[in-house]
Amino acid sequence: MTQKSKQVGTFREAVQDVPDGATIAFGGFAMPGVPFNLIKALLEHGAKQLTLVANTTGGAQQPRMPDIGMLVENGQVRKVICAFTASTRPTDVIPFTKYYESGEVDAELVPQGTLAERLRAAGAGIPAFYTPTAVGTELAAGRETRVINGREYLLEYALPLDYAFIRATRADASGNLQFHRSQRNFCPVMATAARVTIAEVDDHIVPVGTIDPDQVHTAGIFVHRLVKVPPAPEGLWPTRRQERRR
Amino acid sequence: MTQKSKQVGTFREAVQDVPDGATIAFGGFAMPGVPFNLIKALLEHGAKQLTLVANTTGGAQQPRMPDIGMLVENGQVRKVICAFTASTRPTDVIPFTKYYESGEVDAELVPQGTLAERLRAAGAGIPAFYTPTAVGTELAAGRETRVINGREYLLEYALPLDYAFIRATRADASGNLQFHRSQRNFCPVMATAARVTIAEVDDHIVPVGTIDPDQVHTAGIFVHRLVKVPPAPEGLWPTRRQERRR
Amino acid sequence: MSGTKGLNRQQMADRIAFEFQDGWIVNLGVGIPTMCSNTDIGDRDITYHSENGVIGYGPIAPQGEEDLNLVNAGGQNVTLKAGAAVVHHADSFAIIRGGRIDVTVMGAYEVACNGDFANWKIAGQKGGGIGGAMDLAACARRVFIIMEQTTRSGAPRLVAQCALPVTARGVVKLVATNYGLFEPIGDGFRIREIAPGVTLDEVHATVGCKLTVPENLLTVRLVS
Amino acid sequence: MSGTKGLNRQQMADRIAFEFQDGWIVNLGVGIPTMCSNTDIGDRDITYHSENGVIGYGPIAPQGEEDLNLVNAGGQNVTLKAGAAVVHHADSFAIIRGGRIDVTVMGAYEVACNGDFANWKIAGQKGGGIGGAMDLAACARRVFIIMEQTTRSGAPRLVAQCALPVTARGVVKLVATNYGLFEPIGDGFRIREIAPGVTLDEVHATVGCKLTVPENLLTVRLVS
Repeated sequence: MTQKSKQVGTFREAVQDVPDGATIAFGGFAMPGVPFNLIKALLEHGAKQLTLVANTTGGAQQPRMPDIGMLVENGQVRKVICAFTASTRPTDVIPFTKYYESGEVDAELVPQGTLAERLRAAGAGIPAFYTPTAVGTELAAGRETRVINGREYLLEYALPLDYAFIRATRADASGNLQFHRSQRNFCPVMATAARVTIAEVDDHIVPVGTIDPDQVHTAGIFVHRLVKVPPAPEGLWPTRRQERRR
Repeated sequence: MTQKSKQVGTFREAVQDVPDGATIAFGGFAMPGVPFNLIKALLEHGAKQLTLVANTTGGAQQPRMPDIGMLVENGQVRKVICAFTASTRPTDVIPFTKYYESGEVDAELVPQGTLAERLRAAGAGIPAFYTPTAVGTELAAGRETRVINGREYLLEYALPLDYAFIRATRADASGNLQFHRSQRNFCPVMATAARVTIAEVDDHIVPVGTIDPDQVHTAGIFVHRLVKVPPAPEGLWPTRRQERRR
Repeated sequence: MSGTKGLNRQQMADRIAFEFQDGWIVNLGVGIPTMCSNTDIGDRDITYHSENGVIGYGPIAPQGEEDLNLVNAGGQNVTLKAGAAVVHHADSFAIIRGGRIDVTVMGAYEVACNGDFANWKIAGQKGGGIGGAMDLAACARRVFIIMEQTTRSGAPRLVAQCALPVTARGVVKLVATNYGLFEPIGDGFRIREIAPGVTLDEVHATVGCKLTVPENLLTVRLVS
Repeated sequence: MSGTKGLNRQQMADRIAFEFQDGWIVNLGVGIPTMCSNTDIGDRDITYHSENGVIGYGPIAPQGEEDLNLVNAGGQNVTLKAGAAVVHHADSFAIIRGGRIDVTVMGAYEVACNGDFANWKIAGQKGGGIGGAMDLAACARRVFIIMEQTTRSGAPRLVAQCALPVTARGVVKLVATNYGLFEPIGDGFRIREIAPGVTLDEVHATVGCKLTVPENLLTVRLVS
């Protein structure tokens, strides 16, 4: 069998086919799992009218690493779908807020578990499901609900993606991935929801057959391109957490 | 922290609180993952009016190992929920068929993927979901469907369990489990759907902290009792596959 | 009985396997379809998926070298290829429903010329054996069928419409029987290739609806 | 400003942590709640769950020993306890919606006496920060809140009904503020314990609805 390696040489090459108007999700919860290098490449690539899916728009911490908010600031974004579109502290103003309030960009605020489940549903061929989350809140206003076994549930739809940009610790050349600790977060479900998944990888890409099949976190059938993250400063890596601006 | 071991000494002790009328799922696809020893203990325990969930009712292969069909033959079962309630070959007659055709036991035939997803939904707090599977078939007759993005889908409900009986290769004392190869099958999703999960384990139960947190297949929070499978002949183990009766 | 004429079981599996394209993810059902993983199709990179969560298996394990915790859809002990991965049942059917399977190969009792097929319930029987067939049939990108040309009593399995309860509607793209290779084309079947030792008259006599025959009918290809 | 009187942040976290029972699975939200994992509650076996998929974390990592790929809900680098396990986000929220979380501890802007609470959207703001709060609030077995007794301008946060958009309805069981420990009881709040250095008059003046005071009002317990 000729199994071709999915490794590509540069982040630029990895993102070069992203068209205007694409829907792209970004792994990550706080620093772990965020594809900093792919975000940077997408900033340089310049694709426009994008719909971006991620936990947050970013920008709440210093020093600031590449985040979704920078793509907004760069004029590349039509809409974001996130669990945070504003800070919960009146004293924090995140960079995204200005663009959202001025109407330059649209946003859809989704509870984090619903976001994860909508991505999982897209990857699992489930077009819609019911959830107890957000029932009785402003987010459920005017939307379809249903009482099942005496409890009220909200109807939610799958969220399919064109691309998933994720970060992993280890990959073999066929795209099987392993994540270290909470680096995993959204990455595996985003990979299942996307037509094209691009993973930036901490360690050197290992030969096919090196990873125990029982210990694969994301199967290679979901992964299309791999890029090794070079050492700093060329490559971007998670840093120690700084206290938030107050 | 005092973390109590979840290991119990005998299969008899592990199943002793199963009440009449319980809903119990059994892991396994062909031989791997089937909790032969827990099934045997349940046969001896004698609980009645049970609802059993499994991929098949069993009995299609020789030599016959403990299976759901034996619980039916033993008069303990009210209903089975399976992806196979009859053989697909006219020349095979499985033991279950006689009891089903005579009306002594009820059955619900569920496509395998829908069965897995209904269990996953129960474990994930999703009361119902839509699936393309079985649309246009006899199984969808008279049931609720919905067109989403131009395609017709069938509404399916979660399948919660009282007990899950599963088999794993390795466990730590807090119940973290690892499965070897296709032993995994239904076991992890059944564990999430059950109030009480009992795992029979191939290897000796290892101390808490022995299994890498990144490589846990089923988290200990889903597992309540562990029993080490003794060597044969006292313990029952998968055997080499025999050809089916023709 | 038609099963004695034309292609044998492994040849039917081989002919279907030759259709697999480089990079495909292929699900093989119980029975003859599982024999496709034994077929040599050259250097094409095929990932065999089994509904119990095995991604990337290979041929049946040699006797004495079986891993008793590793089986294919038919419960046979198989081997893994380099790059394999194992997932649980819900994730495995997520792969299926999610549209990742390029082709599913299954057995059937009947295939209708509109692409319907039946393979889970025998006439007059209470209950049935669906397994993963309905999920696969509804969601795989292509459905290929391998079955005998006729029933044991000689009745056609390629029919105008299914008499048995269907597994899915309008999904079958290709059928291999011991008599040849057929495509459902709406108002009938088109025969693409005919098995060695089978005559066109014999094919006509065993198809239960209109049969379209191309001008240059090929013999079934049996090498990759 | 009320934040300077009574309990400090770690004391509020401690008091809530003392409520955790042996064997509980506990989710801690951003801010003061994450400080509960630092509290010594003796030999009770508590599993701390974080919505990013970490099951069984412990105290904040000592400086210089951080694993940069391991964070709690607040993005702080934490340590793992023996027996920990990591899952992905969909599985993590499956645990939450599936009813496995014995208690979720969160911050809030307001708690109403009917158990409603608000913690995701500031008045007049476009958008908000929900995170996992709505999933947790709707699905955990118990919701405990830690917050300051009043807003910075001195307005009550324990109120007759929420003015801000709610996170979930009727779910709050217990509230720790710097002034004490409160329970929503439908027509008002019941104060269970009062903070050292705070008078009952000060409590009455800072609760925005009916306050029920037990005959023998205890001082906030600050040891396990």
